Amino acid sequence: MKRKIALGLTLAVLASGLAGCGNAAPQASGTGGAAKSEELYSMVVFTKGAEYFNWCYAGMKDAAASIGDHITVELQGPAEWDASLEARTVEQVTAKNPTGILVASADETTLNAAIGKALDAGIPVIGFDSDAAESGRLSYVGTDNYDFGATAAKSMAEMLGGEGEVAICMVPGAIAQEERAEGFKNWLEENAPDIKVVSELNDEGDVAKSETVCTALLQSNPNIKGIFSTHGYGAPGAAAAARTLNMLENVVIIGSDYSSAVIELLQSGDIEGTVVDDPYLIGYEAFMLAYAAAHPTEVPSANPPFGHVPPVIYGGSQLLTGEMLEDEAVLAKYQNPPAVN
Amino acid sequence: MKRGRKLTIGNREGTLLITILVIFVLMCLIKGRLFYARSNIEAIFSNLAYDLLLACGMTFVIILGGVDLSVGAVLALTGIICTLLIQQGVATIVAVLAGVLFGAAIGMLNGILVAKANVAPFVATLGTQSICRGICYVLTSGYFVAGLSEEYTAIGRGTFLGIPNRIFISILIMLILAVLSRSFRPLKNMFYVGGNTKAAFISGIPSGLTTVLGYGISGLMAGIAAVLMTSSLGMGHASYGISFEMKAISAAVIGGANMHGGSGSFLGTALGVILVALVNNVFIMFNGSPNWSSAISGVMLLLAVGFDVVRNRVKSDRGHR
Amino acid sequence: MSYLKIDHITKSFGNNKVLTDISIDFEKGEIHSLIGENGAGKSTLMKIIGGIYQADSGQILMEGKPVRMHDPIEAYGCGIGIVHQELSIAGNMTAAQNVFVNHEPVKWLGFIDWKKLYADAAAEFDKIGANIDPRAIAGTLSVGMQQMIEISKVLSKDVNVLILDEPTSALSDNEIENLFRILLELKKMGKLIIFISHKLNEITRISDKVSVLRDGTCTGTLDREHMEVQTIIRMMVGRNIDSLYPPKAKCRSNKKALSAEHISRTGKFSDLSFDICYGEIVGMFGLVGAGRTECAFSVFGADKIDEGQIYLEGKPVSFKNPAQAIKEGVCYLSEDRKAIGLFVDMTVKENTVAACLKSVCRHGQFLDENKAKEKTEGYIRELDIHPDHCLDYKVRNLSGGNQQKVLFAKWLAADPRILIVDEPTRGVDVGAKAMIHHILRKLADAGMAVWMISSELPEILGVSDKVIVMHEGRCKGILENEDLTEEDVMKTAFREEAEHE
Amino acid sequence: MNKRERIFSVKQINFHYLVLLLLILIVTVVMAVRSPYFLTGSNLQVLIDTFIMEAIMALGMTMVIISGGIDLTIAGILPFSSIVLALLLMNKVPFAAAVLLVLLAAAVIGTITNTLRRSLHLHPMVVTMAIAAVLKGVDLTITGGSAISGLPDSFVRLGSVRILGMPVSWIVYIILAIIFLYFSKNNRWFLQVFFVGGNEDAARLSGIKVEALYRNVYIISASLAAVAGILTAITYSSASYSYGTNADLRVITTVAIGGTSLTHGGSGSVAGTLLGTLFMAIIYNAFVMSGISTYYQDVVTGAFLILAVLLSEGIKVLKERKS
Repeated sequence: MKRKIALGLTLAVLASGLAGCGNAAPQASGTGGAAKSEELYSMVVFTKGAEYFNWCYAGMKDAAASIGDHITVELQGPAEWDASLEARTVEQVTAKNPTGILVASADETTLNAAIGKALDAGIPVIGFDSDAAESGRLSYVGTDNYDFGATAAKSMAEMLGGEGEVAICMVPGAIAQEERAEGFKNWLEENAPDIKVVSELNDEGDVAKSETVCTALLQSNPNIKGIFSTHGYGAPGAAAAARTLNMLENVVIIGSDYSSAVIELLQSGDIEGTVVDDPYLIGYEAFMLAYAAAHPTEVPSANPPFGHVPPVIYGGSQLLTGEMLEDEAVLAKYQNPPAVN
Repeated sequence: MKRGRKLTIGNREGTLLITILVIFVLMCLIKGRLFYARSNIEAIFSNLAYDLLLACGMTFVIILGGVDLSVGAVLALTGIICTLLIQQGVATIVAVLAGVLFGAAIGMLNGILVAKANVAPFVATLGTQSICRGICYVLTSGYFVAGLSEEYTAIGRGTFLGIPNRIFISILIMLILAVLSRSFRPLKNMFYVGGNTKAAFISGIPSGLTTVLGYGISGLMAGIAAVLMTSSLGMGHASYGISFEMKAISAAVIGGANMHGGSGSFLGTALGVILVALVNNVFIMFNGSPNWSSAISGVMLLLAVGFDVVRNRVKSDRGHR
Repeated sequence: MSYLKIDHITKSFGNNKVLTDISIDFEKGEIHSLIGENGAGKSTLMKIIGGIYQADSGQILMEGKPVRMHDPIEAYGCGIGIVHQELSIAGNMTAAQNVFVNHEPVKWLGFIDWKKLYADAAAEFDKIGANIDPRAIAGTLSVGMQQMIEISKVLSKDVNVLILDEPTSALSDNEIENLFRILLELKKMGKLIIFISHKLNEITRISDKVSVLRDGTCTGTLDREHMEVQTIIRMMVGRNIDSLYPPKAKCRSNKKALSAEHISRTGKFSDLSFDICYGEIVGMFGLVGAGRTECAFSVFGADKIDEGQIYLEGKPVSFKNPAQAIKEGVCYLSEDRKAIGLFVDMTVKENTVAACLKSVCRHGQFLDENKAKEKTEGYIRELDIHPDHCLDYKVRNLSGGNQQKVLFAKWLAADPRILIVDEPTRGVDVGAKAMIHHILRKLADAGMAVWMISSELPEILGVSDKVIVMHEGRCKGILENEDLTEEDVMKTAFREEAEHE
Repeated sequence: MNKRERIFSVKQINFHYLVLLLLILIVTVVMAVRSPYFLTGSNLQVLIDTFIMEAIMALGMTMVIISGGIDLTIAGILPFSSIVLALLLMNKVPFAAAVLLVLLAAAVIGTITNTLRRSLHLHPMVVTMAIAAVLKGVDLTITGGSAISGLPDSFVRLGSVRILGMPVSWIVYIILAIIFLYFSKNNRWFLQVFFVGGNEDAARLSGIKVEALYRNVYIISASLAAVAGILTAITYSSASYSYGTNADLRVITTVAIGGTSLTHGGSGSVAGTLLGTLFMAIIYNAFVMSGISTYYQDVVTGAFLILAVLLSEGIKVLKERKS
C-alpha cells in the first residue's frame, strides 16, 4: 500500500512540476491555427549565463520586437564551455525547425557539421561573436578580436607612457581570448617595444582565482605596471589583488567587456579602462541578418535559397574609461542590464 | 615513542610543515624581500582564506566518511543571496546572518539526505550542487550583483589589529574548530560516527544528528567564505566557487584525512591548504605555464600521499632488519 | 611419511612474532583438531596453509614434497580449502553463484551455463544435506544456511584438505549434527579435515587427533585415547582451570530491574514476557534465529517494539534509541564486536569512553583527557587487557580476546544497572572465557542485573541463575537453574513442536 | 527462468525501473502535447545523438560503481583521446592503428589510476580527480587551447557514414550496450565485479584476483571514455580540450538515476543505466524543445537525481521491512 502511495505522490509531484514548467515556457508553435505566421529564432551560445551574451540576446529580442510580435526568440546553450555540447544544442534546436539560428561558436571547427545540418534543413544560420568560418554560415557579425587586443595594447601603451612590464590574464584555450592576447602582444611588439609582456596567467575565468594569481604576480614582480585581462572576470579579480596589496595606484588594469561590476570599478577608478565592443548591436544585427536570410527578396542572393546577406560584418572596439562614464548618456547605455527570460 | 605522541603532531603534519618551511626558506633565499615581505605573506594568506574555511568544513565531512561536492555552489548561492539583500538595502548584519544561516541550512539538508534517507554523500551533494548552481543563474541570469554598501565591503576589505579581516576570521575559525574537534563532545562524536556508524549508534552517540551537524558546518563554512569573498570583491556572481570542492577535498586529503572516514586533522588540513597556496604562488613567481596551474593541487595530493607511503615502506624495511 | 606436514614454520607481523617454529603432521583420512587460546596463532597458521599468508621461514610439505602457495587459488590447486570463521558470502548474489564463485561452469568466452550452475549447486547442497534453494539471494538466508553455502563452496572445489575455522559457532544443533555427519563421511573418503573450534565437547567428540597451540608454539598433539578436557585445557593455558564457571549468585534480590510484558516485533519475536532482577544473571538460550538478539535490540531501543510494554523498576519505558537506554543504565554488549561493537581504527582509550563521553567531559561537553585516561587505565588493569600499555593502541592491533575485553570496558564505563550481554564469549578462548564469566558474576553480586544471551548450553547452565528458553521467536519456558540439565533445556525448547507433530 | 527475466531481473529492482519508465512516459506525453516537433524522427535522432557519448561512458561507469569505486578521469580522457587521435591521423598514421594506439593509451591511464589507488591507499574519487586535472593540463599543452581541425578527408567522411541508416556512434553504442547488458548478467568476469562490490574480502578469499579485477574495471571505463572521445572526433571532425567538460558528473548522475547504488557496491544493473540514460537524454532534449531556460535544467536534474536515489533507497527500506 505504502508503495502505491509513494509512487502516486512522486508521479503527481513530477507531473505538476513538468506541467508548470511547460506553462512558463514561451511557446513558438503550440497554438495551432496561427502557427503559420509564427516564427522562432534561436540564439545558441557556448557559455549560457555569461553577461556578454545576455546583451547580445537583448539586442536580438529588441530587433525581433521591432519586426512584430509574431516572432519569438530564445537563448540556448550549455552552461559549461564545451564545443561538442554546443554542437549538440545546435542539433537539438535544428530539430525544432526554427526560422533562423544565431550561433556563437565555442571553437572554429567543432560546430561545422551541426551548422551544416541546419543549413541543409533550410534554416539560415548566422554566426556572431565567435566565428566558425568554414561552417557555411551565411554571415558573421562580430568583433575582430585581434584588433580588440590591439586596442587594449594601444591604450595600455598610452597610459604607461610607452614603457614597463605587463601581464595578461586569460583562460587558455578560448579562441576569442587567444586572439585578443595575440593582438595585444603583437601590437606592443611592433609599436611599443619598451613594454614587455612578462607573464601570461590562467585565472580559469573566475574572479577569486584571478585575484589569487594576480596577487602572486604583483608580489613576485613589483615591476609589473599593467595587467590586461582578455575576459570580463579578470579585471575585478586583478583590482581586488591590487587593493589587497595597496597597489591600485601603481598598476594599470585594462579589462575586456563590461558588466555592472566593471562599470562600478571604472567609476571608482580601481581599473583604468575596459575594451568594449557592442554586444547589443551584434545581437541586433545578427537577428536582422537571420530575418533577411529567412525572407528572400528579389535581390539576388549569394546563398540561395536564403535571402541575401553580406558575408561578414565587423564591428569596432573601443576603450571605455571612468572619465567617459561621467557622461550620463554614456553611462545610461551600460547600466540596467537587460532581463533574460 | 610515547613522548612523540604527546606532541600530537602526526607524521603527515610533520612532513607538510617541513616541506612548507623548506619551500619558504628557499623562496626567501631566491626572491629575498620580495617574498618574505609582510605584504606578500598577507596576500598569500588573504587568498587562501576561502580555501581554508571550505577545507575545514570538508574535513568534518570526510571524517564522517562522506564528501561534500556542494560547497562551491553553496558559496556562490549564499554570496548572491547576501549581495542581493544588501542591494535591496537590508541591514548588513541581517544580510550576513541570512546568508550564513542559509549556507548552514543547505549543508544540513545534505546531512539529512545522507543520514536519514541513506543517500550516498556523493549523490546527495552532487544533487544539491546542481540545484544551487542552477538557482544562482535563475536569480541573476549571470549578471554580477554589484553596487554594495561600504559597510558590507568593509567586512572583507577591513583589518582587525592590523591583520586583514579575511585572514583573521578564517584562521580564528580554523583554530576554534581544531581545538574543539579534539575536546568538544558533539564534534568529537564525528570521529566515532565516521569510524563505525553502527557501533556509534549502539553506543548512544546520536549518529544522525552528528552527521547533520557535520554537513551543516561544511555549509556554514561555505556561507562564511561567501560573505568574505563577496564583500572583499565587492560583487556577487553565479560562477563563484566553481571546483572549490575539489580543492577543499585535496587539501583535506593532503592534510591526512582519510576518505573512508574516522580520521582527519585540522592542523593537517590547514597545512595542506597553505602548501597548495604556496606552491601556486611559487609557480606564478617562476612564470610556470598557465596550462598546468589547475593541476597543481591534484599533483600535490599524489606527491604528499605518495611520499608518506614510500617513507612508511622504507621505515618498515628498516624495522625488519 | 605424512600427507601434509607443517615444518618449522615461523611468522611475524612487524616486530610481533605470531608463530614460532611450529611443526605438525597431518594424515589423510583423519579429523585433526586445532585448539588454542585467542592469539595463540591458530588462524594465522591456517591462513599460511591456505596460502593467504606466507611463512617467514619453514615450509609446508605435501606427501614429502615442499609446496609454495602465494594465494588461495594456488592453495586450491594443491587441494587445500578453507571455510573461514568470518562468513565470506556476497549477500547480493544467489546461493549457487556464491558456491561456484570463480569456478562457475562456463560454456564459452566465460558465459555461465546457468542450468548446470543451479543443478550443480543443488547437488552440492544435497551432498551435505542442506535445504537451500540455489536461486535464493544469499543475503536473505539465515547465518546457518550461509555457513552451509561456505562449506559447499569449498567442497565444490574437490579439495583433499578441508580446513574449518570455527564452523559451528553460528549453527543450530541440527545443522551441527549434519555437519559432523558430513565430516565423518568425508573422512571415510580419505580426506584430511582440520577442525578449529572452541567447543571442547565438539572436539573430543569427533577428532582423531588434537593439536594444542599456545603463544605461537605447539604444545603437543594428543590422539583419541589421551583426549581429556582437563589435559587439553592445561596444555592451552599452561595451568589447570578448576572453575570454568563461577559460583552461583550470593544475593539475588527480588527487586525487578527489567520486565517485559507481552512484547512483540513482527517477524522477529512475539509475545515475550520475562523479569530480570537485580543481583542475578538471567540466561537467554536459543538457537540461531530464535529471536534473542532481536529481542535485546528492541528492549535496548535499537529497534521498535510493535506490541507490549517494557518496565524499568516497575515504571513503563520505551526507548526510542540506544542513547535513552544508556541514560537509564541499560547497556547492550553486542555479539558482533567488529561490525557494531568497536571502533577498530580508534584507540583503546577512545573506545573505552565511547559510551560514557558525557561523564568524562567537563560541563558535559568538553573532553577531559586526563579523566578519560584514568578511566581507561582502570579498566585495563581490572580486565587485564594486554598489552597493559595499550592506551593509545588502535583496537585493530589487539587480539580477539583483548578486543572483547575492550568492549566490556566500554560498557562497564557507561555504568550500567542492567547489562545485556549477547554471546559474550564468542570467539574467545577458554582462559578469557572463564574470566568473562567471573566478571559477569562479580557484577551481578555487586547488584547489577545481567541478561546473558548465549547459544552455548554449557555456558547458560554454568553461569545463569535463571534460564529463558527461546525458540523461533517465542518464549518456551523460564526455568530456575537448579540442577538443570542440558536435556531439560532442549526438551523445553522443542516442547510444543513435538506436541504439534 | 528464461533469459528475458534474467536480464531485467524482474524479482529485484523492478519497481525502480517501473517508476523510471513511467517518468519517461509522462515526460514524453507532456512534451508531445506541448511541442509538435518532439516526436518527429529528426528530433528523436537528435535526442539520441545528444547523449550518446555519456551513454557509452555510463556503461563503464556502471561497472566501476558496482565494484564500489568511482571514476572521474573520463572527463579528462575524452578530450585527450580525441586530441591524440587527431594528431596521429594528421601525422599520417593509419586510422585503425591510431584508434588502437588511443585505446592503448586509455588502458595505460586506467592502469595508472588503479595502481595509484592501490599503492597510495587512496579513495578512487581522489585519485581520479587528480588524474583528470593532470590530463586537462596535458590536453592544454598539446593543443595550446585551440581546436584541432584539418583532419584527413577519409576520416571526416566517417562522420557522415550511415550503416543501416545509423551513424557510427549509434552502431558502436548498440553493440556495446548489448555486450554489457548480456555480459553483466551471464559472463563470469562481469558477475565477479558484482561479487567484489558486494563483499571484497569474500571475493578475495574465494580466490578472485581482486586487484586485477579492479584494474580491469578502470581500464574498461577509461577505454570507453576513449571510445567516446574517438566518436566525438568522428562526429565533429575536430578535437578540442573543451570536449567532455563535466561529462563525469553527467555520467555519474545517469548511473545513479538508473538505480545503481553509490552507497553499497554490488547493487545495480546495466539495464537500469540504460533506462537512466534514456531518461537523461529525454530531459536534456525536453528542455531545449520546450524553450525553458537551461538554468532550470540544472535545478531539475539535481532534484531528479536526489528523488531517484531517495526512491530506490526507499524501496530497499520497504522491502527490508516486509521481509
